[in-house]
Amino acid sequence: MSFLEVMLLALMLTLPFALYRLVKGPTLPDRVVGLDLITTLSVALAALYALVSGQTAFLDVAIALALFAFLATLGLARYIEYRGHKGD
Amino acid sequence: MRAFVYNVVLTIFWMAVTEAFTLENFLVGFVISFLILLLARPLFDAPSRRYFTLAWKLPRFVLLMLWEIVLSSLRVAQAVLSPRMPIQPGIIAYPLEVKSDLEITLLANLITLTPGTLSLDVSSDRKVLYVHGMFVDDAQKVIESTRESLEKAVLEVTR
Amino acid sequence: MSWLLVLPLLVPLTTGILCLVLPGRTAQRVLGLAGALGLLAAGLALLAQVQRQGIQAVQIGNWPAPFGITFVADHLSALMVLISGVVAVAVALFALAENDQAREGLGYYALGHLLLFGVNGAFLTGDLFNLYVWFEVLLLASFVLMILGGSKAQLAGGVKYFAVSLLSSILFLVAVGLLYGATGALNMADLALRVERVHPGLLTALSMLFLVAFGLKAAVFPFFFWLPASYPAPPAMISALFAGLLTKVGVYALIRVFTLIFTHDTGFTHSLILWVAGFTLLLGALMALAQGELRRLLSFQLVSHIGYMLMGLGILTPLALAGSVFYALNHMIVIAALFLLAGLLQRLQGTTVLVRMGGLYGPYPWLAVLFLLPGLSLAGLPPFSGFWAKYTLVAAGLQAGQYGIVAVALLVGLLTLLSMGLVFAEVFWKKAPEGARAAPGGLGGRVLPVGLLAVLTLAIGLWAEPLLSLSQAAARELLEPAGYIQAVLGVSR
Amino acid sequence: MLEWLVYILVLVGVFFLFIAAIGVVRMPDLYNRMHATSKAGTLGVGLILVAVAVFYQELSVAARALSTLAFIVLTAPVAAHALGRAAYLSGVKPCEDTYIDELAGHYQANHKLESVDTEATQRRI
Amino acid sequence: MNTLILKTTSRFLFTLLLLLSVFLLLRGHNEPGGGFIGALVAVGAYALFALAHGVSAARKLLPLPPLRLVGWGLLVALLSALPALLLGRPLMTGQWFSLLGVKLGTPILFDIGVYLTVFGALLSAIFGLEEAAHHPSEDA
Amino acid sequence: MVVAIIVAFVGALTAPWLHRWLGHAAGWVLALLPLGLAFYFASLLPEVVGGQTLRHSLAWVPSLGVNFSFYLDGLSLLFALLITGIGTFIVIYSGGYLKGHPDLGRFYLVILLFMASMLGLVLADNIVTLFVMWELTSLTSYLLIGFHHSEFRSRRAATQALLVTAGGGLALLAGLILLALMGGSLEISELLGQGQLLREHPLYLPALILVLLGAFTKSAQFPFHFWLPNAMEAPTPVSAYLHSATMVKAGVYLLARLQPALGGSEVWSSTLMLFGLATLLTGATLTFRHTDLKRLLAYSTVAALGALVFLIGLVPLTDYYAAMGFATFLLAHSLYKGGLFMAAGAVDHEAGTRDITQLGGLFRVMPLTGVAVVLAGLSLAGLPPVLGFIGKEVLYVAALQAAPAWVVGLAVLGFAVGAMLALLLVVPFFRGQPPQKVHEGPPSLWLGPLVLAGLGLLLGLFPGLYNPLADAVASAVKGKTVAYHLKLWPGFNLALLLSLLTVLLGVGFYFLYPRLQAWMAQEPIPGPENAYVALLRGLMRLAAGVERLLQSGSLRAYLAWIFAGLVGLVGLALFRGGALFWPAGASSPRLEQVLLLALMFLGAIGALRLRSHLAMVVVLGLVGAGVALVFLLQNAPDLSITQFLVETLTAILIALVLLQIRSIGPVPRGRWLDKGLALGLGGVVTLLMLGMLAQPFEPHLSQFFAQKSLPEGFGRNIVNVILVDFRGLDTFGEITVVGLAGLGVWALLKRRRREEQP
Amino acid sequence: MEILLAFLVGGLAAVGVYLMLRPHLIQFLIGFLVLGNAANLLIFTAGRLGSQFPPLVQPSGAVLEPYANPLPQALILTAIVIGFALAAFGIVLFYRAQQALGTLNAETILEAPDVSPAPSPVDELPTEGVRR
Ligand code: NA
Ligand code: NA
Repeated sequence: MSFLEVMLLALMLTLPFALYRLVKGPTLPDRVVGLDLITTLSVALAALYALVSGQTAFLDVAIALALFAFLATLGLARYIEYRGHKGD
Repeated sequence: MRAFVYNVVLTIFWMAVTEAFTLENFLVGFVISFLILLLARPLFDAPSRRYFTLAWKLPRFVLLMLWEIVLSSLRVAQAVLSPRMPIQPGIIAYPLEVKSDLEITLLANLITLTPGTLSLDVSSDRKVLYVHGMFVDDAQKVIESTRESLEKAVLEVTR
Repeated sequence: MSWLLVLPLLVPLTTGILCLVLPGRTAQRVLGLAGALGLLAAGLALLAQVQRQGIQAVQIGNWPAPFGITFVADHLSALMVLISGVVAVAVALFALAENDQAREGLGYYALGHLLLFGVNGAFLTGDLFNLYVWFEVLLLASFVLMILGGSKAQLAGGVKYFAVSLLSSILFLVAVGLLYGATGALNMADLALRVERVHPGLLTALSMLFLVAFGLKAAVFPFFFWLPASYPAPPAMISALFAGLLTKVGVYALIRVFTLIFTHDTGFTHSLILWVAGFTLLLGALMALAQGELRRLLSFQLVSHIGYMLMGLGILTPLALAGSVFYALNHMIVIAALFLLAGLLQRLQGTTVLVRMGGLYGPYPWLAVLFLLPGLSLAGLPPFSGFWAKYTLVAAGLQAGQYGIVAVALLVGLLTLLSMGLVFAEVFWKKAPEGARAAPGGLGGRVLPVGLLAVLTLAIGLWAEPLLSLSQAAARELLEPAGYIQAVLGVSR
Repeated sequence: MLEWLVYILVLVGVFFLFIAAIGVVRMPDLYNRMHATSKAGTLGVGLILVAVAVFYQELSVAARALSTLAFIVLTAPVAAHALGRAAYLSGVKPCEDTYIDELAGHYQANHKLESVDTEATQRRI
Repeated sequence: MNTLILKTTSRFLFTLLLLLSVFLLLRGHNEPGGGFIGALVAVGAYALFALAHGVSAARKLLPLPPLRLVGWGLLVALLSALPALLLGRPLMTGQWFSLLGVKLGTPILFDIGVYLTVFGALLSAIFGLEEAAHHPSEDA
Repeated sequence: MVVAIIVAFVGALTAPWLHRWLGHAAGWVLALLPLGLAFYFASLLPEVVGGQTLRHSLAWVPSLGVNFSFYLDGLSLLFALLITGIGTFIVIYSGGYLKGHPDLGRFYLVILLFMASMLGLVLADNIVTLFVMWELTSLTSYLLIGFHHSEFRSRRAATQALLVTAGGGLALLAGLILLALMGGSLEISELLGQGQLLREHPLYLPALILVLLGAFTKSAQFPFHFWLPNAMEAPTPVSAYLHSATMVKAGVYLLARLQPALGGSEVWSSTLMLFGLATLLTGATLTFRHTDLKRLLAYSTVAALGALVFLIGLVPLTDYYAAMGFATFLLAHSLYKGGLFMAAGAVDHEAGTRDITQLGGLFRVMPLTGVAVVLAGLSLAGLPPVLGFIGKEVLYVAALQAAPAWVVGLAVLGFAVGAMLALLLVVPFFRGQPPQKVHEGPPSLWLGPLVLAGLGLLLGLFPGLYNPLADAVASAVKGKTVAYHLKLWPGFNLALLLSLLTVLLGVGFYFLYPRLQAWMAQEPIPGPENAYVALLRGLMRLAAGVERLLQSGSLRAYLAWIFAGLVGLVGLALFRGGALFWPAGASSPRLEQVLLLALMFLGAIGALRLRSHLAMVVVLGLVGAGVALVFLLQNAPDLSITQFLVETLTAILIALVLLQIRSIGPVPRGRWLDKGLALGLGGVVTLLMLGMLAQPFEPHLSQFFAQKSLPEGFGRNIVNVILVDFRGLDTFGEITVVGLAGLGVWALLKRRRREEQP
Repeated sequence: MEILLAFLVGGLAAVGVYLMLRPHLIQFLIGFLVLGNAANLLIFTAGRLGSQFPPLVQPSGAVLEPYANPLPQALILTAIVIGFALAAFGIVLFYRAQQALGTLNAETILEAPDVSPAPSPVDELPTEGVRR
């Protein structure tokens, strides 16, 4: 396992934290923060994988994600604004 | 704006004469034509001339930002890693001096990216920015430091 | 002549697209009918071509099979396309008289033709994944048609139809994926060759997935519930279009894969199909008897009669398969006619609830005839097309010694007859109940398509030879897949 | 040599991402958690992207990597703002340790936000 | 959402997303991307704009109503499939030619059809729902 | 012959127009059609009597071996003459009887269609042709019985007749097909020669039972007799035609027709005799319950049909008496019963009642009808000098020859009731006072009865006129040449004695009738009709029950059925086929990916306990992102991007919708059924995947794509080249789907906006 | 890896099915989305894993081996798009159903609001008191 591969694994190890927040909540915005974190981590993973694999094509995943994923947060925020954080 | 258009037109001309339509050549051409336009600066009217100051203010601004991000991240790291979690969160009202949409937005976003502060919302009359701070031991200090570093930087770029 | 094979695809597609692009009402109406007529012509031309030159195949995009997508027309496909053209024309004629501006404004014609696009794609494709795509096309078009207008009943029915269809979609997708994983192939002819290398037990299990996925589309036991829940909801012409075409696509797909690909363990798979057929026949016919509303009743009849088509597939002899094919073709015409007729009755009496109907025999004797022709055909009585369908299946069943299913088939024929008799008595013979709505306006051009279909079922009944011998040709091809494979891959088994 | 730079960038990047992740778990309330993601997260990703740019030493790759970074810098604060504002509006209370809440009571029923008398605020502090 | 920050940022991000979308569309034949991905990004651009400024403002940034775009997208796709038939080849056989050293062909045109269709269809969904979900307090 | 039948059908179709055109005279004109046909068939008499059989065949559905083929021998000729001959008078009679009825044109159409079908039935050679005609008679009779359709009783009777006869027809179809399979031909004329083969075939018994079911239902044999009296709801011309001489005789015809092929076995004779006798007695017994003229005649018909079936059963057991008796009794019954029905109708029409206890003194006012009734009554009673007498004589001779004594005794009892009925019918003409204003009807009403009854007398006096044809009929039934000398006066023999006994008993019954009738009409007698009603009520209840059980209206239940079916079928196939694998040679798991998969699973499980749907969507976002990361780490960048984008947009869409609707679900305490189905399905999917992975995989498709992508597809992104070129058609369908979804969403929402507008 | 995925797909399928069987239709839809993800993973696995490179032809014209099987990717892309279209339509359909019917409970959305008696061959349908 090369150093970068170890880093990839290490990066993956951050995901459980996000999962914890995602499942634990307690409010909907908290879960959204968890999801946001997953997005950020995914961008990082895509970039890191572009290093590990030697294929820059994976950078495109990072680009698309970086520019797009926050839309989900916006959409969810709008929901939260009008329907409350408990989800109903 | 007109200066920028000139710059691009010249770049394209450069690429045409060098017969290489690549990204690298575009950058080379852009820099060269920028330098040429810099010489011809007096030919432009005052508003257009802002293009040339921006050209060197902007990189400085970006670097400043990066530095702020690094600092803020370190601060967060320190807080996160220390067992007792030494934070003093609070929401403060930051009286805005900047006026235009762009300025307010820029400032708000910068505040979010920089140490211990996070913009929550702007009042409807655009006079106050509500900021969540992680380390609000002294709200006035937060406001002042922000005004000194960030708001000044923003004004420098936009005006 | 490779364009002939894609014509049944291009005609409805072009029509549908033009309907989307050209907003004028007149343009849409003209296109709506012209497209249907064009499809009918294309179907005729294609069938003639297949008759003359045997199974036709074209490699879409000019990529050789099995790498690209192949379109194939054997007798079965060509016949299905042709009859779908007939149904399309009938429904288009009906629509011209029935449609109001509101429904046209919602894109009725575009949807109808895109539905046909999907249906014909499904009939003609030689690629399993591509079939999945066509299923989805026709599914989505049907979803939209079903809810067009957005009445409560439509939405309630639409929800169920949609939910179950989602399930069938995903099931089909999974089935295709697994089969691909087990063979590496998607082209159906290629699959037919490669399944031999797959563990037979696994292959049977995979075939069950297809049975369920297509069974859902075809609405067979125990997967039929969505159909009576949803088909009575939309306007009659849309129900007619669905009843005529959609379940038949499921039947077609079942016939295709269970003759071409899954023939390794017919003792299990096809016996199972026979059981499914039997339950479908019986339960559908029984539940039809419990109905007091015409279109729901017809929906159960539709379910029941799908059983006949499976019966032939289950028996799997040339005669039986010919029976299945013929039954499917006949049923498309008959059930579409009946649903359209329900639309006429709805218009005349303002309801399709039997208890509130009646008294039509006196003032509308020809309407009674228009009901009796397809109604009796549905019951399998001579001299209508339905008789030959049932006769062939019964004869095939007896020939093959499948007495149980033959008994069920005959019994269901009787139950159907009872059901149609009751409807006839209630709607036509019974006196109009107190306060029954007087017929407003008239029926206008709506009668023409019903008449055409009714006459067609009689004509096929009187002169069954052409369609029957074509069905037999189809059955022969199905039981001898070598010809199909040769046409697609250019190699023999 | 450059390789080591890449490794260090990646290592530090991963470190900050870890900080963000732990912060999201450990921080006492939503608003503080958002600090973790919007700062440490951004920095962590940024460092890895810079590592990519350094590693390939190709203009097109660097351009893509840096524009990715730029996009994150552009979008992350907006998202944080939108979420924080919505959460506050929907009644997500800051944690009990919160020192001061000057936003309290300033949202109107139609979600319009009043400004405060800044003089008064400053006096209070 | 009626916020100044979002409104201002969205103007800028809108163009950025559209640019990215065209970028993904055009290079899709050689690198990751393509008509569908490009269209999704473009939808995101309009969704963002509609979220920040309201649907009617977003609609003004469209040359055609979304559903019309679906029709045109399908038409473009259809037109890309037909040249082969006219030349006596099977449907959808790719027809290629070079323009200024760039290889152009019907499959690329087809991808543009995909782009337009997906864009129009999803936008019609997003806009429709946005309008349905419109909240009185969001009036800018 | 084919032409004759086609003419009959086409002629029928002109009836409504002719009726509209000609008005009241239409009946007389339309009668020319059966009359002409009768003459045509009469012209064939010499050939047939001369021992020839005529066959005409048109290929109909050659691919199934079905011909539109017809066969004329004595049996079919007799029937053809009856059908067309009686038909002639019926059409005339109808014109008078239903004069002015608004549906008369329709009536002509259907009754002539019926005649054509009946003609086709008795002439058909091909079993399919025969069956087609058979069902057509059921169908047309359905329409005729339900002629007074506004009455529920009429509708019920029509439906009943249809169900019983068409249902039997279906059994018949199966039986005939079995016969054809056994005998290797669809042509009856060919099957007739294969009696030996058929009788020894293992399928003989089932085929026989099926054929008998068809014949018994049609010919109202016990226990299916009940539909016939109920069918008296029909207008009288219908009863006179269908329920005396034609339709109900179709079953008898069929048995007689197939006698050479199927007869000759123990089971054939005993079954036919048994059921024939039972029917005879049932008809006779139930006669006592009624006073309605048509009902009485109906039960008498039931009895006569029983007698005919009984005779056919006797045919193989006697040398030629039974066959001859059949030939004679058949004709006699058709003539007198047709006449009696028409006369009864005429009486009803003029007197306004059919209750024999209300009628009297009719002879004075309706002398012509009276003559007809007397003559027909003689025949019914089996008295000389009419054909009925000869028929019964020969029948008795045959019975005495082959049947046990008790059977003969019972038959005598049955016929005695016929004699009683004759008295019942004749007496009202002479005793009592006529109702007021009753007078003889128009010629159309009395012509038919008079001619038919007269014909009975003529043939009784000169049996030699009928003898050649009777021989031909008997030969056809017997299956070999029969030559018998019919005479009016057979000399003194046991049969004559029995005849005498019959008449005496009949007179006795006549005097018992009033008391017996009063007694028997009191209580409803449970019979097969009760079974019919109970069966149908049960059927309807069962139907409703099944619907409640299956089509419950609950989408959850439907889905549960589907999942259960899926798990059951796939599971069964997997275990039955032993397709449980643990694949070897899979790629080695990578640690970071294992971690990812575990997280995805945990996230999915974690989402299940949430109440808020949007929270669920957010948590499941981890699964979506996880899938995208799997794609990423497995070197599928296009997929990864798409997955991310789609997940994002989906979340946005769901959030948008949930903004508008209540979205808190009930606290998910799942039913065990749901959990079981979920686990079952998950298990099945895993097993299928493991099985799939254990199969050798051939990457031939992908290799081709990788090779051709750049040189022929001009693209370096193989996935994209597949999408837009190699498999571009998939994508075409796909964008159509997307476009349709857009259209659908728009249509759904557009409607709503309109509703909101005032 | 494939075997692990087989179990994950099974697990996701179970979760999806469980959600689809919940009474609330939004949960049904969410279940469908989970099931869709499972199906996509299944197809992906069906093309076999173990690649090291994406299916992109190098500018040189060579494809680096072992490359990821491109065909399942194309199929999944199509399936994702279709699934997305279905989901989008479904979301709006459910929204409208909720508006019109007032419920999204899968057990209470009735299919025959007009329960009318069926005719029988032996008993007459009541014609009086029939509301129109
Ligand atoms: Na499907
Ligand atoms: Na695609």
